Amino acid sequence: MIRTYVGLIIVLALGAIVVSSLSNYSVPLELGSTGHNYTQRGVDDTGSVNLVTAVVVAYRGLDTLGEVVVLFSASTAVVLILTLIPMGANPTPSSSIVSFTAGVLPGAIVLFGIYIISHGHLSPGGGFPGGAVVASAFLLIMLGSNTIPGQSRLLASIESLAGLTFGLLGFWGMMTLGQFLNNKVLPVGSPGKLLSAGIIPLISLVIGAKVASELSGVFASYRKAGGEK
Amino acid sequence: MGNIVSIVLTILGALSWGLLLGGISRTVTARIHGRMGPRVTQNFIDMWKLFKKTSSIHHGGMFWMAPMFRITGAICVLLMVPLVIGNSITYNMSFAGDIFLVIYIMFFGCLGMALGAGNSGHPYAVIAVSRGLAQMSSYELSFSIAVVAIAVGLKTFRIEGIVEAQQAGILSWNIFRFPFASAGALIAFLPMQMAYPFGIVLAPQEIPIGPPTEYSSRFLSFMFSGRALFGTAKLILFVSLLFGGASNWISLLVKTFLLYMYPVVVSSVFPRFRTEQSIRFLWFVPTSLALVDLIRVML
Amino acid sequence: MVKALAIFLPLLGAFINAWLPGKSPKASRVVSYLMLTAGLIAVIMLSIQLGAWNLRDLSDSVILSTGVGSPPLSINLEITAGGTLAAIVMYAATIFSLHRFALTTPKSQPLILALLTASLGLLFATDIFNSFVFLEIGSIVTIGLTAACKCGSRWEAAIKAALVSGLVTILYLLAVAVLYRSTGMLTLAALGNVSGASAVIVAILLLTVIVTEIKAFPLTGWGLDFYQGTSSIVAGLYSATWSLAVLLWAAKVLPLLPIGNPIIYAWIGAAGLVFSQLAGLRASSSGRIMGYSTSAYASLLLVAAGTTTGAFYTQTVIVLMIFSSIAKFSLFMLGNPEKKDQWSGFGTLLFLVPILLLAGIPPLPIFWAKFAFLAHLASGFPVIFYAVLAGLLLEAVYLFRFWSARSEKTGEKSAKRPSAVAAVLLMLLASVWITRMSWGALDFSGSIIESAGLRNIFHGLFAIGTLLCLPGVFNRIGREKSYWFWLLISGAALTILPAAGNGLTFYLLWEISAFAAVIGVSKGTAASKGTFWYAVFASLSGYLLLGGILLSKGSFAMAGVPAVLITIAALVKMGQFGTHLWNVRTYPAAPGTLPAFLSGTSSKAAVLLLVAVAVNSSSASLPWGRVIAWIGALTALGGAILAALAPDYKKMLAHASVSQLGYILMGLGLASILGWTAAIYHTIHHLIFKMALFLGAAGVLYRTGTTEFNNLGGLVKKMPWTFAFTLISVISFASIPPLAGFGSKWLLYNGLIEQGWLPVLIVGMFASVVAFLYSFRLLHGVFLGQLSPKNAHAKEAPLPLLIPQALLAMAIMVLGFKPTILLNFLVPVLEKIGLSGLAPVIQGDMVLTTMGTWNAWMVGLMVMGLFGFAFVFYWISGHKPKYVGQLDIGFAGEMPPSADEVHYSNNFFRPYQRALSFLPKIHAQKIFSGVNKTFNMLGDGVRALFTGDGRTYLAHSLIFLLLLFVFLNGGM
Amino acid sequence: MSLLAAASIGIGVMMLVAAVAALVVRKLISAIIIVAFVSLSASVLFLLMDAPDVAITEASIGAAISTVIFLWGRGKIGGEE
Amino acid sequence: MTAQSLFYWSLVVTAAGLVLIGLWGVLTRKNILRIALAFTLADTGVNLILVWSGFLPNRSAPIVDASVTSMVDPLPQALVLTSIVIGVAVAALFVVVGVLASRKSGSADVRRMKELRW
Repeated sequence: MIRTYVGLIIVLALGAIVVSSLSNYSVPLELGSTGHNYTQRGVDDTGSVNLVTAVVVAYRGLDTLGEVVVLFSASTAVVLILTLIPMGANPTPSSSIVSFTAGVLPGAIVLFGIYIISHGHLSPGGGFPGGAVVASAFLLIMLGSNTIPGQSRLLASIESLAGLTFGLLGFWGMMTLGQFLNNKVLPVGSPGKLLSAGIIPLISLVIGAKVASELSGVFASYRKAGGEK
Repeated sequence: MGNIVSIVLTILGALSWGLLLGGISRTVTARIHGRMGPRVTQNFIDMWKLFKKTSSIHHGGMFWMAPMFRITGAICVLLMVPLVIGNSITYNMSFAGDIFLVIYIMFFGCLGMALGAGNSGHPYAVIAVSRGLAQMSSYELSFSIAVVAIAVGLKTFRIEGIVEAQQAGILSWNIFRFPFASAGALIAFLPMQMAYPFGIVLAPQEIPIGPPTEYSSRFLSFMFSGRALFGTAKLILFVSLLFGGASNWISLLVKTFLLYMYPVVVSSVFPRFRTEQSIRFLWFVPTSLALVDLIRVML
Repeated sequence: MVKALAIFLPLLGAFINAWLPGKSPKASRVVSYLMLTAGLIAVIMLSIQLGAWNLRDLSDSVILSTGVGSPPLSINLEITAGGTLAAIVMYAATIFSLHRFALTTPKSQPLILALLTASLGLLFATDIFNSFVFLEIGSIVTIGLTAACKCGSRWEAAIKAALVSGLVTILYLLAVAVLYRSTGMLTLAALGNVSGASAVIVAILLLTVIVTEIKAFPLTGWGLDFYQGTSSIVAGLYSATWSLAVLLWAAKVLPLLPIGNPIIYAWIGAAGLVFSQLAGLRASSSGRIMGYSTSAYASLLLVAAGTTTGAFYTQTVIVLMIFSSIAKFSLFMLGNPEKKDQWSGFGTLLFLVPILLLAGIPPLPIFWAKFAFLAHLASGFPVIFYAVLAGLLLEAVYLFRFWSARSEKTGEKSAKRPSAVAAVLLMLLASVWITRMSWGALDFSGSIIESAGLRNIFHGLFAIGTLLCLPGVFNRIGREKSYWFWLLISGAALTILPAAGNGLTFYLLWEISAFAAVIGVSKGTAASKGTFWYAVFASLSGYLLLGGILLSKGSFAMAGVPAVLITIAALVKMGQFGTHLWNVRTYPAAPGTLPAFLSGTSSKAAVLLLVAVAVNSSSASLPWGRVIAWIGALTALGGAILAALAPDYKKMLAHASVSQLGYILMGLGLASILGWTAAIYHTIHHLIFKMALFLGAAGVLYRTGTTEFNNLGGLVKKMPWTFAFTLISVISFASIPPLAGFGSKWLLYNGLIEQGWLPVLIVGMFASVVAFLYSFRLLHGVFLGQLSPKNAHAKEAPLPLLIPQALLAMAIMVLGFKPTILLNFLVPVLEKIGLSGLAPVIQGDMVLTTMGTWNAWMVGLMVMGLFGFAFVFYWISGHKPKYVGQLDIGFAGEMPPSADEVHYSNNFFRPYQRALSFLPKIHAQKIFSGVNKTFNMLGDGVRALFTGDGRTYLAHSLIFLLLLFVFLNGGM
Repeated sequence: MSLLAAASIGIGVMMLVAAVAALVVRKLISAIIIVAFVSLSASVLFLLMDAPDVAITEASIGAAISTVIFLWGRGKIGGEE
Repeated sequence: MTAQSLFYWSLVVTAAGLVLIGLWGVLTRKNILRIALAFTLADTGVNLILVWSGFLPNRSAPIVDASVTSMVDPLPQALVLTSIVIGVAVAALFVVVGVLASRKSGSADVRRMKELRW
């Protein structure tokens, strides 16, 4: 009980700090120097029309590599933990509606996912949301089937290969242009085209594959550990 | 050469005087108790008898050597104290050290005795030693304080110097100049002479005769002569420290005799303390007395 | 290319391993090792290229740029020289721990490699959001590895780490948002551009994040629970990779925070150090202890960040953090003590080296960094300096307790932990390396003590003392391990000690000598308690000495607080006034001849220290000499009484040693020529007789296997030579003429009377009389009385023990009969150093003071002559007594039933004890347990903060944040 | 008051109320659904802030995948507080 | 206050509110999953704040087009993309560990997970 109030007091005090600090800001009218540079040089530097993707994949590719590692580590950890602990797997049989949906939808969803992934440098989207979409298709398939998925070699291979590709692309940049993950090891091409923007589409693809396989791996081991009730 | 002669004579004289005083004390004690008591020369007879005894046992090297330690220690003390002031031939070895040396060399004999007692393997002997050491550590406290007070007061540690400073008449004796320190030292003198109420070391009712329990025959005769010598040496030391020393042989004999009688008399009227009582008494009473003079000297 | 390989090769390995292990664990391991080795080589190349190995300028760096363009648009990694050293450690730790993981959780390999990547990334990151990504990888892998390890509380440890990491994420991203909103940049360097109210917000957010992540007090709770809960392998890897990376990252960020005056870090760190280490005293699990130690080093980092800058800051932080990580790594790799691993002597040593490293004992690398760092603190930040010193001392206490508890579990089997062995070897190599680099700071000119005569006396004492202990080192008993090496090291350091020319050198040699001896003591059977006490008190005196030296800027010309600290250090080393506890526990526990060394030789280092302080002062006197003399006198008395009542041979000698050292103090306190002559004379004398006694005790122990008086007695027939030498020593230390001991007393008493310190004199005299009690007790308890049937088989002690005793006994004779040999040398030396008072006059064999005379030669001749005469008389008078055994005594007309029943030993001075009973029983033991209780109470108070509820730790972080806000707004 | 402001304030209030509700409702499953709703609302706010990429990602990952994860966890732990 | 600034500030107030409510939940809730949910709420709030920090009213999304003249800052959006993915990764792990921890302690109550203490 005390804890509730102490928590409240702490949070209110934090709120006071927030209010006091927000009062120092005003509505901005101009971009900061960095943001300005991105908008000015982004397309020339990277060939990506979607500047967010340009930043994510090209300028701050290292962050993204790290982010991939985060997801990779989390999924590896989850799989590792859940395989070490037998939890009395008992997947509930799925209803017919689910089975039906699971039979029809995944194809469409996967196609949609691939679209999102491949057009990341052109329109909103990219590897992460696309990969998540693909993974949700896998989730559906899994929900539809009544069997416990085995250790999927395919998922692991895709995951591993995608990761390796990402890393090797980085080294490619290092070798040819002296900059790790440099975008321009492939020609930038004309902005707005599907095959443009250097290695951005490639990396998007790699990220998509990796995200999809990792999330799917997580779902698979969840399922093995007893399914969603 | 004269020195050697003097030393030999001193030893023999002190031995005889010590044995004689022992005999007298036995007589006196007996008379106080209302007995006849032995002859005055009884101690000489005992000594000779023991010395002539041939059948004898020993318990090991230290047992064997203890009487030698005892005698050596006693003679050393004896030789370190000038006998007759002004007669430098009787100063013997006193040039070799001061009062501190005397205090510490007194332990030489005690240690030897204790070692012999230990080696005898007799529990009573060892109990007596443990009591004796405990008691010694107590009376030495007041004795040292008294000595320090006197020595610092007279600005010399040399016994010769201490005696010389007391030659200006009877009131220049330290017992009058340092009455409290002297009182402390005199109380400490009682346990030194194993007199009651501090006679816990020999305590015949408890631990036959203390440390020399296992000693017999010639060993015992050596022990006795050691005790006689040591006793005489202590008498001379006290006379030198407190009673103005001796300017001639007569005064030496008289003073030592009187001083010898003091524990004998006290001893006959007091019962014995228990060990811890004795220790505590010695820690507090004579020490406090001696401290008075020490503080006086310091101020 | 090398740059990229150094950082990203593990990542490639991780990705490959994600696929491989299921297929072929072996292949995956090969891949891991390949990647790691290649990466390690790359890092080493980088470190050489950057000149990291000279440790001079660790901020040199190369840039690895990534993406397109340059910062602030893209991200750079800055590979610093210091960072490469840390990276080498991380790589090595990963390589060494890989096989342990392969045994337990083979599929965790990708995670391990990912952790290494994250650590390297964080180490070199220059971008605040990039750091965040790496931070997240690290947290996730840590949580994952913990949750997947094989230990009981893993889930709980993982969940707490996860809770904290969740909060850190939020606070960190808020800081990122504020930073970007106000500067438009995300580089770490941009932190300095924030101004105004945003600066406070960024600062408090990031500082809270940092303090939480590095687990500095008060935000330590989760780290403690985490270290306790996770498996030792994970914890080991974690501390050598991730924890190290976070610490160095924090070291990088802290100076950049827009916080006005960075001294606030130092205050947080110093307060945290004290409080956390108080709580650390109460820790019992090994993981938790390591957690507290981590917290200590995190706090040190904060202190460093608050008080130092530039190359010195980098250097300090790099060395401290890297080596503490290595130490923790090897401790963890040695396994969990809860599992009762079996340890042999080598195992205990393996375990000890990292502990010594953490405690900053020379010549291990942390020592150098700590010394320089503390020197810096002492010169400008006294309060922080004291706090840090106190904290470090507390840390040393629980570390050594940890070790002693640990080595109690010592068994027969040897440790098979290649990783730990490698780590320890690495530490030793690093010691050589760093010591070599710091060699220039050492000075062996002996300028601390100008007088070459005095120096030579001490050189000689230490050398002879060490040498005489050496022959007996191979006469070991039972399960005692070989200690000769440590004895030799300790003795060698001591022997050089007088040649020290500055504070650093003195402290270095002092500590080496002390802790080599600590290791030596640990080799004894059941020595863990003794070792612990020794280690604690050695640390105490070490830190006091360090404090004194540093506060007086390395010079021994000191007054005031430094002088007091150093004096106390010396008193502790000598076991004076209550601190005798360590002597009494250590000497009996120490093996073989080591107690002889400790008591006889090693304790003289303290005398040297006091001499050094005194000769550098203006009047060649110690501060408060009178107090010191009183301490000496009271200790002499108390020690003597305790010795008399001690039930054990070695314990008695320990008490006696303390008591005798008191006389040296009385002499030194006098600051007169007579006093010092007495002190030095007694120093030499004490060395001689105490070594002889302890060597005798070693012989008795060797032959009988016991030192308890109740099991001894009557050995004179079995060990006549040992008895003879012991007897000579005893007569000597009982100050009975004509042996050497009387001289020191005589000189001392003359000195005391000359200065009019009569009360001190009286106490000293009393103590010397009490010494008779224990001197007889000693002789009787061991050699006289009845021979126990248990010791019927005992033989004379072996020659390697006897010969040194014989030499020492001869020395006692020589010194006793001809003290003028020494005095003729000593008095002129002392006359030169400006002491007050009159020198004793030496005329031939005669020594004269204003009041007394002493002719040792004549006294000796007299005693020997009389004794010889009596002896001869005995022989020629034809007295031939028959030898009968000890049992053939007058015992109520019977033979005693058994030797044990008539041996008077138990409670020997019973009446004396009874007589003493009026004294209040102020046992030092009780005082110390009172101190202990107080500290425990304080520790309990502090650790009540750490409730074990994960949410509490979050609340701590938030409250810390609020307090920081209040403080910074109030302070700015 | 423009439409944008009205929308953002409306959505914001709704989100805050929902957030509190998510923490205090009795049933865990309701809480999970409510949090999913908050995520979806957040993705609308992202859209309002001209961040379509983020909106898509928030909707697909933050709202969908997270919810699946929490539902699984609830199934394992078993519903009620 | 103009409508524009009202819009601008309402966004951050919502976001900050979410963070604070999330933190309150983290500090006070007992069920481990509920705490995870609270973290998710706070994360969402933080992401909003991040995007807000690069947001300028009356501009368009950072996708270069002939018709577009002024854009919002793409960088914070990129960061948030990363942050969201990290959030879900952490949540996945958190939930798994939470589930197992509550299995061991027998309940999902964090107050019962106090084996590690002192």
